[in-house]
Amino acid sequence: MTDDPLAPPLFAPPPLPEQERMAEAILFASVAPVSLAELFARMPEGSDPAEALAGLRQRYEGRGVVLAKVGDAWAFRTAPDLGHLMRREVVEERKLSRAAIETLAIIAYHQPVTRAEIEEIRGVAVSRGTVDMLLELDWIRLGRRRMTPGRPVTFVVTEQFLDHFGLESARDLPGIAELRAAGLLDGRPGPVVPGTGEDEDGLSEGQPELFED
Amino acid sequence: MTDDPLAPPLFAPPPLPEQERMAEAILFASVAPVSLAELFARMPEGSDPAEALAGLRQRYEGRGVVLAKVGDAWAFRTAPDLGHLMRREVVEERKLSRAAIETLAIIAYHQPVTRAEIEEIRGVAVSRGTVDMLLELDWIRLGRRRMTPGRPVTFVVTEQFLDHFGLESARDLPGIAELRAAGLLDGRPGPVVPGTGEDEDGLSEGQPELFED
Amino acid sequence: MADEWQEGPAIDTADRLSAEALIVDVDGFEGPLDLLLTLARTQKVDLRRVSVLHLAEQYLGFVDRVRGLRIELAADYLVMAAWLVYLKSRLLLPPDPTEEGPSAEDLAARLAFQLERLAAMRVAAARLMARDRLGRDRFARGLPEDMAVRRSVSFTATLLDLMRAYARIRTRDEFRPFSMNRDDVFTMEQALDRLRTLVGGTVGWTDLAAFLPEGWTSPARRRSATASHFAAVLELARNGQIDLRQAVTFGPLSLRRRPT
Repeated sequence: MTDDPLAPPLFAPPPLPEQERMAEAILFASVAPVSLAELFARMPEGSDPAEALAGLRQRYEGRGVVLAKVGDAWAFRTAPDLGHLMRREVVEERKLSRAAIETLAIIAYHQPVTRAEIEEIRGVAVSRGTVDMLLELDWIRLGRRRMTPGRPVTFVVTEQFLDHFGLESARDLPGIAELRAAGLLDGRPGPVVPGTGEDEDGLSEGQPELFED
Repeated sequence: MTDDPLAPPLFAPPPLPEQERMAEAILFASVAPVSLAELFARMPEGSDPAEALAGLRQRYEGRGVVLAKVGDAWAFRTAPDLGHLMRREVVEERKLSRAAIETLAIIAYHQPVTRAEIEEIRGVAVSRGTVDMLLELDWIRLGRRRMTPGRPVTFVVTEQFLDHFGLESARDLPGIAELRAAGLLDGRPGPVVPGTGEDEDGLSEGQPELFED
Repeated sequence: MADEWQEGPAIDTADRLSAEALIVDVDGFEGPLDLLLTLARTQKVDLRRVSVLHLAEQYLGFVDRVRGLRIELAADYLVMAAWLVYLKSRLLLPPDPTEEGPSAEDLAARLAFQLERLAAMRVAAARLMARDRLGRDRFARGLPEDMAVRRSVSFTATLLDLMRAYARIRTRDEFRPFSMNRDDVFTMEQALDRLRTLVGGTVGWTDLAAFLPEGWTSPARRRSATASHFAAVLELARNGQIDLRQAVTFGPLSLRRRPT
């Protein structure tokens, strides 16, 4: 097509700056975070989206819009310090009850966690509808069943949760390293205090698997 | 207001790079193109949105996303040469019909299950269209034939089903008691309208032979 | 404040006042652990160094005062109270070397751990909620690009839909007799249709039984047909299309086309 001797070979992947532009365009166009796999599928063959994203992230550092990592996916989001300019875009949120907020935090920090474990930590039964609401918000989902008697269902947080709270991964939860170091995320042998949850599902295995290295 | 030419104005406008960031974030988050007047109204007093836009436009020149003028207003747009990346299958999402979701639920909870068994549990006939649709969605597939007279086919859920519903395995589905305990269910039975399944298509007894393998 | 770090079980006036102030808000606690945590805070020491013995006394004192005011306490508060009485007695007695199981100090330490963990989770929850949140502090693209779209329909359902559907089916089970074969049901709409045409051809008073459809003779079918036709004639009478007459209670019902 071209007789420019400097033109790249027909089927070579586009040069990196061009790949950056492509990733930029794809991410800009999407509201939801775009996974690396999807970028890979949508960019020309031979592209290296991870590399392109690294360049892009650097380019947007300190800008009004920044590149955020959300789990395995990426999204452009406005810089948090400019939130005050966006008042008219604010979406009215359902007010979360204290129980819902605490339950969410316990799931995030202890995941995967069973209902009985949540109840042991809070010292009260998980109220009707709390889990329902967190599921509906898409902030939690069901994880693997615990391999203990009764095979209880566990809960884990979702990518939407990470996106909402601006976390790259559950490892980045505020203070999680300190809490872990203080032993506050460890399971302890059975609850000693009465009346804290039904203790129906062998709490001894309370070790979260998510943070294993 | 002050006549001291050296005194800084009471509310100094943010420096230009900061104004650029602000305009960038506002344009990004806005659901419609933003006019100069609106930018002016939303940015801190003394800002010069025209100047900020000029800088921004320059900054995005040659990028994957460009600043475009739309009538009297401004918006980010994908660079015209990258339009091919934006061709995507947009899928219109539709809720599954009640018949389909109930059939699917029965298959998930009872698999492998025959059509006659599904009908017995639902209390109404299962239409061919419902089963076909679930097959087409790749959420169910044929399991082993039942070794009973007539050797009816059975249905089981698929990998894709688990994927869609965020389950690790079908065994991770919560039991009814668990659902109720977690407050996921209303205690009262749903409205009972006998025989009003939307899909009674007069299926004869026995197993359909359309699923011959 | 120097006394922030003051240790020991001495109950000072401030503690008493704050413990009493708690009574007003007995409904404000989310269970005994929450109450214990609030009481522990009045000790004004690091939660790790809280005096569990003192805490048990605070709790039992609180429960006494609430009962003194004739306020009903939920059962789990009383269970906790009973357990704390037990713990307190074990903490006060010299350890019995022959006794099995965890020592009183272990039990106290575990209670302290639970309190510390609950407090830590609350701090974590607050920090989480204070983050820059999407839709409040950070925003997604407001104007996602119009793509060259090829439309296709995708059916979706959430896990919640699925579970609710299943629950619906299971709870319906108890009502199974209702999902009977509709072959034996004669609906009121059908009866209305029938009667509208049949009534036109009648002269004078006719027994309702004469209008019942043929072949509906089995007890179940007859009952259904009678019921629907009865409802239908009431409807027709209400609309002024027919007159109804019944000579005696439970006697046969006759009808005639209303003369126009």
